[in-house]
Amino acid sequence: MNMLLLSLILALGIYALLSRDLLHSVIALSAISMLSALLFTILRAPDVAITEAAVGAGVSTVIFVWAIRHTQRRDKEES
Amino acid sequence: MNIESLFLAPIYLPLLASALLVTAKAFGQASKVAESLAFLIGLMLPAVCLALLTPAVIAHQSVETVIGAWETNLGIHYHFDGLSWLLIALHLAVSIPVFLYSKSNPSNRETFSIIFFIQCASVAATSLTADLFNLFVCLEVMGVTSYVLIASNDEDGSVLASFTYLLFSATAMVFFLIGAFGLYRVTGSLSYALIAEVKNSLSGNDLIVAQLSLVLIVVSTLLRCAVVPLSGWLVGAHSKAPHAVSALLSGVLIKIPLFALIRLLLLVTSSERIGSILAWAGGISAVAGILLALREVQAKRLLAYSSVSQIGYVVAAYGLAIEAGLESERGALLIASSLFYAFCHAIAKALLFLSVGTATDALGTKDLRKGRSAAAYLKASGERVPIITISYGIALFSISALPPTLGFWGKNMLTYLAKGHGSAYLLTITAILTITAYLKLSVLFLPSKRPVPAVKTQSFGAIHVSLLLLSLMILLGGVFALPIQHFITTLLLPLGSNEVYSSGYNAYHELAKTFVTLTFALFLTVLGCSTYARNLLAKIPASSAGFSNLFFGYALALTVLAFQLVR
Amino acid sequence: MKKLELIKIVITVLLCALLVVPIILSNHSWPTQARDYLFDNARSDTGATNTVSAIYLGYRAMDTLGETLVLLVSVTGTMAILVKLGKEHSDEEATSFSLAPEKRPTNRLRTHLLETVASKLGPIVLLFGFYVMLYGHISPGGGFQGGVIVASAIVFLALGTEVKSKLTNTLVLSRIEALSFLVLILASISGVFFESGFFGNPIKSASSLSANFIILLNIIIGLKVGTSIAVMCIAMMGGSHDH
Amino acid sequence: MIIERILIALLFLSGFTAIVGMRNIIRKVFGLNLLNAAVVLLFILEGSRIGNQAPILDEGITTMVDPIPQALMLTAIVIGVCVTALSLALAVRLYRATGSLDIQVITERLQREH
Repeated sequence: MNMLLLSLILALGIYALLSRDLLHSVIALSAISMLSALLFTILRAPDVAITEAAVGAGVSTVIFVWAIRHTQRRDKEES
Repeated sequence: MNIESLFLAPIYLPLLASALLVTAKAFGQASKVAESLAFLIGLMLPAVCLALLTPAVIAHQSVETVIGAWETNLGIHYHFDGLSWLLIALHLAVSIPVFLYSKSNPSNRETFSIIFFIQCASVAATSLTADLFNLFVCLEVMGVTSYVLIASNDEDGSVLASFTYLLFSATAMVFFLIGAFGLYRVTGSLSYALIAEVKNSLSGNDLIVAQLSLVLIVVSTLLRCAVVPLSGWLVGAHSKAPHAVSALLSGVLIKIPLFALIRLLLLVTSSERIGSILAWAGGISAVAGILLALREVQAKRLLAYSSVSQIGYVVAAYGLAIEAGLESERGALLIASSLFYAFCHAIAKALLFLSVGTATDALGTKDLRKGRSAAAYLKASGERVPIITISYGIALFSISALPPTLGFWGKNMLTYLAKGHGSAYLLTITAILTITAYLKLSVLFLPSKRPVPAVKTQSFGAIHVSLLLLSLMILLGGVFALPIQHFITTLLLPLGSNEVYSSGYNAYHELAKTFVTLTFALFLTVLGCSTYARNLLAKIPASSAGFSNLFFGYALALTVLAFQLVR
Repeated sequence: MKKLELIKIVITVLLCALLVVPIILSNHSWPTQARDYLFDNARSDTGATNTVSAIYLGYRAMDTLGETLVLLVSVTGTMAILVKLGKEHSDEEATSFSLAPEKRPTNRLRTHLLETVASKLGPIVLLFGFYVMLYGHISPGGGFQGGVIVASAIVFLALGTEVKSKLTNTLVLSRIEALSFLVLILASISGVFFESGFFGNPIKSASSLSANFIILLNIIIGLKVGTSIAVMCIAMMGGSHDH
Repeated sequence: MIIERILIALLFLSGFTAIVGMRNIIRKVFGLNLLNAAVVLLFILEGSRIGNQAPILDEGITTMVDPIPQALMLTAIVIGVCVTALSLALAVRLYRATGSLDIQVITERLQREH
């Protein structure tokens, strides 16, 4: 179970870095936080799980979305 | 009031001051009264506490305490001794004049003061802590305050510099955490004493893991000190920040982490292997920094490069001291002279940043090719007595190691003690080049026949007070250099042994050497005006602070240290 | 030039991997001394049954103070940048989550559904946040986590209400923030005047085994964190320049 | 067990590669986020190996996991988010100044101004 979650986290992480659409990356990061929170619950760390869910999936997503809305959502082709 | 409450005062009093300012700001009452009250609580009271503690440190009292009075090793250990006393004193000596100076700049006043006081608290906490994770937290507080202060200039360049510094050091702090993980895993503890106790008895794979973790921690902390392969972030950050912030960052904040690290390095065996590497890194920083400063044409960038060069002196002596071992006479004297030089440079560099910053503001340009006769411009903007020019002169003497200033003693003593190691030659070359570089900077104050335009006048009261304070410290320090040196050596002795050493070195006996250095420097300056030399200087590649270069330097530093330790 | 850059990056990553991976892969068994000590003593030392809280606000409360400071400084810095950005671009187009009332009707994405749900959900989330805050010493949770939940409740209320209520007024929020920061510092200093010293429990007594100091710290930190994150989020959603 | 550690190491390295190699500054911040996540996962995962009960001293607790890494990671998570917030604010400010998120373009444009 741990291994499955960790592989999912790794896959989402790489997707977040490589996706062309930055908003997709933010959603992927948010999903990573949720999955980590799940993993922390399994690993008997409820305090960290609450923090990760509230801070990682909540606050940091808000900030990321704010930043992307004020810049550009897609990577321009490098010329 | 017991001694614990007294030496923790430099942490909680500035915090109280900043809390008062936050409250005053939120209720719209931010006034001069709140500001002065904060100044009293946050800077003057800690100075009083420090003065009260002087008898204790002279008596070699060294107190280990657990924050919150827990009767267990789980709590956070704080360690008070001569070293922490000196570091807090160093910070106060620079931050009081800097705070006075910053009163002349009314923009963003409230935010600046709040963050300034939090930074004061973090500096004190860093110099007292003896706990690995708490060191991480303190360094983060120090870092975050620096990023915000650098960006507070609100110029595009300073925002980029702040961003670069932030990303670089935040990444390094994650490596620090990995190091803390490794050490906690193999030793089961976070306080320095217990880590060292277990680590010194390790062997095999565990030892390798512990050494690698130690390397990660040491390099991530040294990043804040800008030793050569890790120095790329400094120039942008320190040259683009507001003048007061530059003075504080360049003067004090790059030295505190270096000396805070010594608590850990002293306890673990095999750290003397790091010493030699550090000494070489210091020597190379000194030469590389000053060479880059020579080709620079922006006033504040030149000063920032010179900071890299000067921190090289401190690191070289520090490395040699660790190599020799602090219980030996040579080691004890070297570490004292390293800290003494840190004092010299902190005060002189703060004075330089403040005076040159004010002068370039009056001139309206930072370019050394355009700016001339700064004194006349300053006079035009309302300065009656030319204190800024005079204090620039004093700072120039100190940083070029000319008598009778503090820097004269500091630099000569340091090079005298460093003799016998290869990096001493590098330091001697740097001494000559430093004078040349600062003569180049001095063209700002050369008189010229250009007419001076009328500028809007400003008040120089606060600026003058702060510059006079710093100049006074340099001059008095020059007069009482030997007692001060002896005082620092005595204070630092509990780190190693309990015997009292005295170097017996008198810099005035070697005045001839200073004279030769000065002659060489003047000769080089004359030579530097020729076109051939200019072309040669232009060939020195500009160091670019791109991320790949920064991290390449970081990886390089990690590898070299790891190779030394794991070998 | 580009090739050189690439080689540099590859070397950097490889060298760092070489140093970090052995630490991550190390097979040394995890130390148990700390856990065993806490198992026996955490309750009698601090009065908290949640050992994580006992460490976070008891044994290592100094770290928590540092963390609060980092939060304070970074929110201050972010707000300073936000205010300047807002000044430069005050005529920005209406955005779908904009909180400024005059911009709201222009946006079709914003429906009554959102406002109704958010305004009804807000108080419940607020209650939950305070629960997490107050019960941090015996169950998972604590000041910081509760604070973040309170912040999201305040944002819900701000999204939901047509008229500005006192709770979502950034001025009031920042006053609460400032006061709770002041109280936090005063609480940490108060030990100096008793025997326990800086950050010691000033109300410690031999007879009662209560977690009163931890509860107090939880409440203050929760209020501080909740209000400052709420202020930042409200500012980011475009409601900052109307007070 | 070893596979879990390898996965975390890979997560760490991919985050680090992004910080060093990617040119988009927001992606660099993504990388920093991944780096933090990897460290938090590592601490909690390894700290949970010595027990199988949550570290709350209720009745009937016998072998709990190590609470120290959990408390440390609470601090680390919060500090990570604070640094992320600040860096994103700076990134937005840089974008406003130069109209680009590419670090090289930003550097060039700002240098040209001087």
